[in-house]
Amino acid sequence: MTNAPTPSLAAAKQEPGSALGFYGVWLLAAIALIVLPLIFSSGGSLTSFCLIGIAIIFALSYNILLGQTGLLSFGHAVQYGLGGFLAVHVMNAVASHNWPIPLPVIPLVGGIGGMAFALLVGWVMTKRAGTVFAMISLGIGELVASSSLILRSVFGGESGITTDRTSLMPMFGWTFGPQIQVYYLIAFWVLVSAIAMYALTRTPLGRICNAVRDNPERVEFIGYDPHVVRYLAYMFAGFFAGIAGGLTAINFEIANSAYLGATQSGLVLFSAFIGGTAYFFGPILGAILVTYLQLGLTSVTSVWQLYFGVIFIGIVMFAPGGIAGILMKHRPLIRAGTLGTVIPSYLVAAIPTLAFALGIILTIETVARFSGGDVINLLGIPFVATAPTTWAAAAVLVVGGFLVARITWRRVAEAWDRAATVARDRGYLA
Amino acid sequence: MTAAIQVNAVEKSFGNVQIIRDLNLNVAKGERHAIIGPNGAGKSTTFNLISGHIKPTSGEIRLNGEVTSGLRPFEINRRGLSRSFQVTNVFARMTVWENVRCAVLWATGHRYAFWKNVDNLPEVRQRTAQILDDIHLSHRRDVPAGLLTYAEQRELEIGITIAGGASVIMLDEPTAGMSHAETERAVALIRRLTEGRTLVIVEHDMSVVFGLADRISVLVYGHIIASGTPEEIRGNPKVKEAYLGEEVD
Amino acid sequence: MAELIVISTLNGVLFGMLLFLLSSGLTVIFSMMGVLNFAHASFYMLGAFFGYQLTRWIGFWPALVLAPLLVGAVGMAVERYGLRNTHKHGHVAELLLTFGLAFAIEEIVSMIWGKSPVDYRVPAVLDFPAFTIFSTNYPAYKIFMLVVSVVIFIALLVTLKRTRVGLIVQAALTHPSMVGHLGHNVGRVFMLVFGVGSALAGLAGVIAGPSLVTQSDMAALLGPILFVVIVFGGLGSLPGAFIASLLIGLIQTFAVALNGSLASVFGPLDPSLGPSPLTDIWNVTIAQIAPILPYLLLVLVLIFRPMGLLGTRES
Amino acid sequence: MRKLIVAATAALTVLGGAASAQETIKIGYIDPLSGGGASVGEGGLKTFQYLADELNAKGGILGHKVEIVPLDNKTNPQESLVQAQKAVDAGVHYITQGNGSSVGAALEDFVTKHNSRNPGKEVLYFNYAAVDPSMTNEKCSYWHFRWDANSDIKMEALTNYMKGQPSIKKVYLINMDYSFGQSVRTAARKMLGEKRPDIQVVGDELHPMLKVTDFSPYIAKIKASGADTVVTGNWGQDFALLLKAAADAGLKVNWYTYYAGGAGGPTAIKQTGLENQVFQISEGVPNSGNKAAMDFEKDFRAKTGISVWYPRAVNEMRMFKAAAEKANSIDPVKVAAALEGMKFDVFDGGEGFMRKDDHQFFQPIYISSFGSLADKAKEPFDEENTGWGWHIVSKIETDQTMLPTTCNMKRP
Repeated sequence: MTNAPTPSLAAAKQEPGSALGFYGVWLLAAIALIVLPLIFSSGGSLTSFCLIGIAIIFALSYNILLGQTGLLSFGHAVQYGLGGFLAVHVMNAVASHNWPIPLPVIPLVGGIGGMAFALLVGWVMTKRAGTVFAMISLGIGELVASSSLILRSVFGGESGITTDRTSLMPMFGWTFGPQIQVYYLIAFWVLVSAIAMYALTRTPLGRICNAVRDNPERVEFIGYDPHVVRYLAYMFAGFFAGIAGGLTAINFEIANSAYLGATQSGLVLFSAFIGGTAYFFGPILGAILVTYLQLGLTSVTSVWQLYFGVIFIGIVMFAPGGIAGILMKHRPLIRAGTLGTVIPSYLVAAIPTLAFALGIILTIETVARFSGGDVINLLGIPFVATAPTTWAAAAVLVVGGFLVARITWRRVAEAWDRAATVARDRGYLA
Repeated sequence: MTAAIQVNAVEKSFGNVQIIRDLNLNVAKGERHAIIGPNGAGKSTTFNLISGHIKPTSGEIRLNGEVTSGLRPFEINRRGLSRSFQVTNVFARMTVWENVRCAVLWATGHRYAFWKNVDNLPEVRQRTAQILDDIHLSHRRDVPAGLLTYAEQRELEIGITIAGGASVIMLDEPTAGMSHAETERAVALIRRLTEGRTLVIVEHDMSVVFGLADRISVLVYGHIIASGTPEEIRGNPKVKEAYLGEEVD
Repeated sequence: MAELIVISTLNGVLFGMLLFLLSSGLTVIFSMMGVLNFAHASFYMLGAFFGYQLTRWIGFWPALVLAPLLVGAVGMAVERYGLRNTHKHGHVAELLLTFGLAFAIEEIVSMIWGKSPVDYRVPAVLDFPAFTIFSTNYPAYKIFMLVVSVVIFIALLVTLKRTRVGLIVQAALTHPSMVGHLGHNVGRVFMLVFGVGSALAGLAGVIAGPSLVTQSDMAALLGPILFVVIVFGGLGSLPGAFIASLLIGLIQTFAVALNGSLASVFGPLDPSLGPSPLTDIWNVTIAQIAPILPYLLLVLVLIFRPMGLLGTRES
Repeated sequence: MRKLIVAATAALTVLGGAASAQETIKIGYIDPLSGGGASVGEGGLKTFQYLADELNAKGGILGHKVEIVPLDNKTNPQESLVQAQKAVDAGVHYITQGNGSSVGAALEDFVTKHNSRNPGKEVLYFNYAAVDPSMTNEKCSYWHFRWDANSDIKMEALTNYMKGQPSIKKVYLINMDYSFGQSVRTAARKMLGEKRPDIQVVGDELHPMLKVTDFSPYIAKIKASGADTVVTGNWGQDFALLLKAAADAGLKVNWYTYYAGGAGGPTAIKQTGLENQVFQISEGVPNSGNKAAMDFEKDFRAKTGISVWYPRAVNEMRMFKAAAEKANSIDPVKVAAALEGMKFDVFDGGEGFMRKDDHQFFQPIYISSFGSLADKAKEPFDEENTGWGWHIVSKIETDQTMLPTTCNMKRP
């Protein structure tokens, strides 16, 4: 009993493949970022990629709070916006003094701006977690956003402050006028920030953040002050949010008070949560999806925000782990090789679910366009909002889809249980 | 030699209700000290006072001679005291391995470091692995703590408590709710892991108490009515009258 | 000046009472269920729009009764089919559910009633000046609003003191852990409390709609102020919510009535200094910063007295 | 349906890549189509689509069809830039926008930078309603043309009218606390001081924008000040609620406004019964007496269900056509050159011109008041079914609206 055998020491060693896998993933990401604009070379896709890249950094920075440390913030845009403002001011100063500072350094300035604000207010804000933190973050958010309209000399009122990214000294012959150069600048920072934020989760601080999230009380009894942990996490989140803000400033060459507002704070919460806060890559998926929806949905429907709300509610109620949570649920099944037994039931369930979703869409669009008289074009079929046939179709799809979907999802659950049992037997599930 | 724990004339009230009255307790270094008493006597409150979870209304608490009353729990922990909880209190979403590792980090001097890769700290790794071995949870290292069985969670609780290498260990009913066999295993574990350290334990199971403790203090209505070796306590008429007579046959 | 003070006090108390109609429900819901309901102001908005629609169909007085009931029903449905299912995922998930709901309700309302203010008028019976003070008219409808708020306030007090549910609610306010001991009725009590809280918000909407503006952004405008009120007063404290409501109502109204700025007190800054944050702060009037005062208060209170004015617990 | 197809094709082209040959002239309409400003943005969109149809019915511009591409900016400058970029990526060379000076400033900056970085792919920004004076002064751009009179010009015209009204003795200024409101108050103080030094400014209020739900405290202050006239740039709900509170408190003053005619405004005036006490300054009035304009108004109302709120948009589109024909090209660079200094007969009659120095359009400006319409034959148009309508009180000729500019135009 006294001398335990040593197999656990062997188990404590790093799995040999993991380091390779680790670098491999980032290498692949780097290659993808380089190649992406060569495949989708139109100006439109380039614009989208830039926005998505910034959104990824922003959402990941938010997840340092929500996912890693368990802090629900309703004012994360404050750091993002202040980072953007600082970046713009520094860019203007650099340009007017002809300082030898190239543009790619500027996001770092944004990061410092975001971090500086976090440093200033963070100690008081992070005294408490939970609802109190959420409320303070909301209050600080509103306070800063409103104050920005009063402090015109710094924030430039509603029009904001403009800058010219090409007025800084060129680097390697790049002036950063063309969007493609900005894209590579953003891509570089996305990669660096993502690696840095991932690395942060693998540090002692990162691990203790998780502990604070799970059980702040117990953390106090293993030597840590949860307040300090939250404060540090808040500063790091502020830093990376500031980088995102700085990149936005470079991309749009403007910073205005809308950067700081509740809409931005809400969007980043949506992104992180829809993507899934429990996994590092969750917010990345969320940022891509939300930005894409934001760009795409707005040209298709005027009530795009309602779809956001509905998707968000759906995720909260039925998949609180977000997209990443859904995906990762399947990992043990894949490893155990039992995923195949679930897929047929998925396919069966997909049909009524899709019908249900289409019914919801049709209902929403019918109401939205009832007075306008626009025709709804759903899967190429035109529906007239004022026609009873449309209402009937919507009702049939919603009610029928719901009833059938309920049955089919029960079958999915059964199939899932069988597959999970097998997976458990094979040792892939706890 | 200074005592490991010294509690001098501590009082604690919640509103108008006084829970702890004139509490005096001395635990010598290296001693295994059990606190017993009927339900509601204030045993957990005493633990909470000593570990800094709550602050005394008046009086003074010393750890290894240094005044600790008024300090925050993490400050007391850093001075060498670690405690467990009666209700399992682990990091539910983190794996067993991570639970123990988190408890090792401060003591190994890594603190709030954000420039070190936690997987590349050999000392932390070895110590964590050693503790997992000690608490027989090596085979469960990658399981989230929330999914462990009850007995396993109790063992993990002890593992987290001792992981930091504190010189004073306080265990709050470590065997509560365990089967007989599990209890035996846990007692052996505690005995081995607290070798050379000071142990303060609250326990209801008298066989555990009398088998493990060097000294015993009896707490009744927030006041220690007797303190001594197991034999002394057995023979103490006050204890018999107040408590033992009903509880231990 | 005297006229300004009287009018502002009346307006401030009125706004404060409206805030209390909303914050009382929010406080009770939070105390019992641990959920900070982000959609509470949305129920207020629903009340205003239901009131508007029903007034057009069946007249103001039936709408005054019916619309809050409808809103209460919506609230109960939200509790039964939404929150109850989300409970197992924790309070953050519940909070986020109401957050998403607030978002969706705003969109649905603007989809149905449009984004411009709707023409929700004061009923003709009450459309006259109640009294004239120093040649300024005070509308009768505002007096009516004040009366309704006070009546509801008293009814609420009586309900809390005299009825069984009231006693349960009171117990829950002081000892949140007690709620767990309600037994098998807990679900029904929650649903009821949520329904009543929503209905109160709805009632506030019905009576405030004609006087203030009935528009799809009214929830978003009021929502954050509500949180300020209940956090400021102390989470879980009804008297605290009452005092905070009145205080914030009065502060908001009086800040508008005051003209002071640092420049008016200490004289203008030397113009040679040029624009800087200092000149911005120097020249801003109290009226201009009126809308941010509540948030300033919130932040200060949370720093110096995290439990709020009369609160007993921190979160 | 049209809108949907247009939107869908816009979305497709954004994803699909460069636009095809310039068969149609696409005009990117960047204004709020969702969120708080949507009702205003939808009105503008209807106007431009109507005008595009009108042009297309007459053979388009130099044979090219005109197409309006609606782009939703949610009144957010940053989102506007995304949409502008999207439009440019889809091959749009003309963008038009009006709501929000902050958006306008951002777009002006955007076109300037874009055009200097992408020679040969120039984009012109036609501004139909953003009235911040700085856009044609210190921030002016060669690629920006403004058809609306900026707020200083309007104030110049308004004070030129007010100086002839001896009954005005005490003026109260109340404005929304943002750049437009601030330029209104600054200009009002300055110009009133110069033209009528005897007028006392008894109050100068800035209130939070679109956040006040009850204006009665402000009304109490106005009342206490003893003002006989209120000058306000308020619009939307901030105007309607202001009037509502004034009527509740029994405040009897004259109102000089910029945007009383905006959505909800006429209803509010009618409700409060302030007949002929609310004045508006604008570059056009439905009951202008100009036959062509009134025929247009009639047809426009029949087809869109709204009144012509943007005569300047009519000027913009028609002048665009004239400039393209003058240049005999739809190349933005050539159109811009043709527009500079161009004279044009405006919608309600009279001559206006696009000043070369700052690309600000100057035109006759009208002061009108809102009240019941005595002669339905001469003044057939009411507003928002109130039975009341605007009638002209005074016409300020183009030369009475001229203000110097500080613009230092950088020409390519």
